[in-house]
Amino acid sequence: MNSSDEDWTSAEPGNSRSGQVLYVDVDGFEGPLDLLLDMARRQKVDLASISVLSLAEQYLQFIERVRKKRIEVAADYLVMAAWLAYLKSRLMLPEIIDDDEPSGEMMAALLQFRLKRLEAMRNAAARLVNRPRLGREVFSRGDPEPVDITREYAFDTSLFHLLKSYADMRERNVAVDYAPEKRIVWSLKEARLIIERLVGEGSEWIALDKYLARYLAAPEKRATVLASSFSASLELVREGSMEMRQTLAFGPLLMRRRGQGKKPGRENSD
Amino acid sequence: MQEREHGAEPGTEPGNGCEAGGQEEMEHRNLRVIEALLFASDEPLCVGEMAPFLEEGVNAEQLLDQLARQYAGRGVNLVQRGERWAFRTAADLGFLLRRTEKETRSMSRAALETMAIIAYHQPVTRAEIEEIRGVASGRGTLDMLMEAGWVRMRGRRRTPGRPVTYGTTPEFLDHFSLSSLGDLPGLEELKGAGLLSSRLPPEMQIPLPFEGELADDEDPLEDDDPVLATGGEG
Amino acid sequence: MQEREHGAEPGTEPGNGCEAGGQEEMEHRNLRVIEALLFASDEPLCVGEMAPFLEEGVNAEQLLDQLARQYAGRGVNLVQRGERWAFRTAADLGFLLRRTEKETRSMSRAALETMAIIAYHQPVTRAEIEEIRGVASGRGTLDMLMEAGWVRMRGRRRTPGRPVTYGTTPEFLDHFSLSSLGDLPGLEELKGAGLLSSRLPPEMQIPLPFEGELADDEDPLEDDDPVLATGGEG
Repeated sequence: MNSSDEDWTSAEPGNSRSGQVLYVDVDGFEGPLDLLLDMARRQKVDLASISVLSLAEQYLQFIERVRKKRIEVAADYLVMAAWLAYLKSRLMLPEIIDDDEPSGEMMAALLQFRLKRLEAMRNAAARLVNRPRLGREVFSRGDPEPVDITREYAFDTSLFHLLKSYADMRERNVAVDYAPEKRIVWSLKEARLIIERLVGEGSEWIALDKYLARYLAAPEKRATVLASSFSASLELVREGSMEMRQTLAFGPLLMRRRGQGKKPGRENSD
Repeated sequence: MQEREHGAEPGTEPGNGCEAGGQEEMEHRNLRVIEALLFASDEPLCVGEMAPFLEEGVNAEQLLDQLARQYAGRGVNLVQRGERWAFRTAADLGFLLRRTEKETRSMSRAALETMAIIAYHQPVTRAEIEEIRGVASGRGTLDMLMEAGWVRMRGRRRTPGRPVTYGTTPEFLDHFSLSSLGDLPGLEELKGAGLLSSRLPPEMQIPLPFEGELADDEDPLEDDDPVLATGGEG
Repeated sequence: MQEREHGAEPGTEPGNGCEAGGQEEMEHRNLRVIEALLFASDEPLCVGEMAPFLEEGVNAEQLLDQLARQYAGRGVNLVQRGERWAFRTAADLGFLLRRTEKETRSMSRAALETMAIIAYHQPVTRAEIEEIRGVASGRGTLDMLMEAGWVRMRGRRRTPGRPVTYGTTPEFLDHFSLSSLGDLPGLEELKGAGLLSSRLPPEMQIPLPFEGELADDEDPLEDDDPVLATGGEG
């Protein structure tokens, strides 16, 4: 706080030495409230009993002088000047009843409060920095004893996981040692050959399942045999060498060699 | 030398009867553990950090008070810093130990004032700080105080614009040798004079520096609050 | 709070007469200074370094001895290291400065499989583990399981090369809440639990874990077995 006093002496609003402003540096102040507080302090009276009116006048004179000296004043100083000019007028005029605006006394009290509060905070700051401070007057352990942390790893796993991985592994490796069951797949090519052979030159409508009866006997083959032979039959129909029909939904799929001129859809018209 | 390190314990008196002796012994052990933990650390520790090393169900606060009394007149004191405790050299020996070469960079008047306002008025918004100081404060001041570790963003005021609220940190207490915010110098007088009102006018209710987690009109800062990403108010 | 930091000094008794009191006070002050200096110093101090802070003509050695006695039974002791003195955590409380932090990790598939093989097939050699897994496993997996405390080296197989045999530890049983290795489910139980499919070759078997001290073809690990020194197979 002491060092900042130097800043304030550069601006001497109520210069007592020569009664004239030598040099004005508004930048030395931390805003208009700071400037006002400084002026109030120079009156050497308690802030509570200060004459707000004379303070306002002093501030307005100061700003006036500063502006005459070609110095640009920051906007917030001018705002404060306007407010103080208004305050001054309110204080000097008789109070108007039923006015929405605050009374001059209230405004003056408000200014006093703000000045007191700012001063109080400033004093508090000074008291704070003068407290015994860590690293200056008060010390912590200079050679703290560090905590030696060893990390211990624990595994988050359950018996189920253990057994499952064991079973999976055993099974996996069994599959390597013993030849796995071959999955039977009828390729389309195979199916086509078989169907062509079975249907032969027959021109009778015969259900697909009947043709495939002996292949469908093994249950594990059923799906692949049906799927592949059906696809192959469709291909044969598309090529025009075979005819298919189904009379009701999920009914037997009938097929025959496409005869000489005999086409299923055209039987009636022929 | 070895005897000194494992020496007799002058505090315990044998022959007190088995039960009393056991309890006394347990208390003695707990005190030693607290002492050792706090002595080994240069940072204040909270009860929660010490509890795992103490016997279960022990009243750590009471032990800490006891230990603080034992160290009260010594060159090293056990002090409370908010929720935490630490051993610190006695403040009255400061003149002797004072390290001038390690003088902390002197803070600007603006920073000092801002810090005091935050300490006494917390939770306080930047607008309120500016209102008290009567001047717009640059971002730099608050940033500097946060960087020094003395000031933190606490939350957001539940008012239009949801301004960020500021408060002090545990390090602030430690640095200025305050056992709690209630120890702030002149707090009672300021409170009595109605000067701790951050909002106007004097007849308004006077809030105190608020130590709790959150004030009534304060929301916590969410982890994804943009202010946390930028390190300052957007 | 303030009282704690600048509190009364219980050690000094008033009314001892003026001179004695003065001397006692001086001694007390010197003790406090030594205490604070040693506490705040970042390295042990010798008498010469402390003397400038003490009253002239004082017997620092004697004061240090006195301080060491005062701290003898406490959680922190004043110890001499050569010509220098320092505060150190009492030796019996050293455990406070060593902390183990447990970190839980999920086990890799390799670790799980190796663990399971050791459980079911013990005593089992590393080569056998690899054979069962069908994959060469690194040393790391076994080491990790031993570090976790679930696997131990049991002995050496009485076959060419005398390979080390591995088995499970009591901690293994403990962790998986098994009262004995016999509690590990067998083939039928694994099938029943749906862990093994039913289309396994009939030759496949799951061994009954061996619980004995030593298998017929197993030699105990002698204390001087090199594997014990290196903590793993060379």
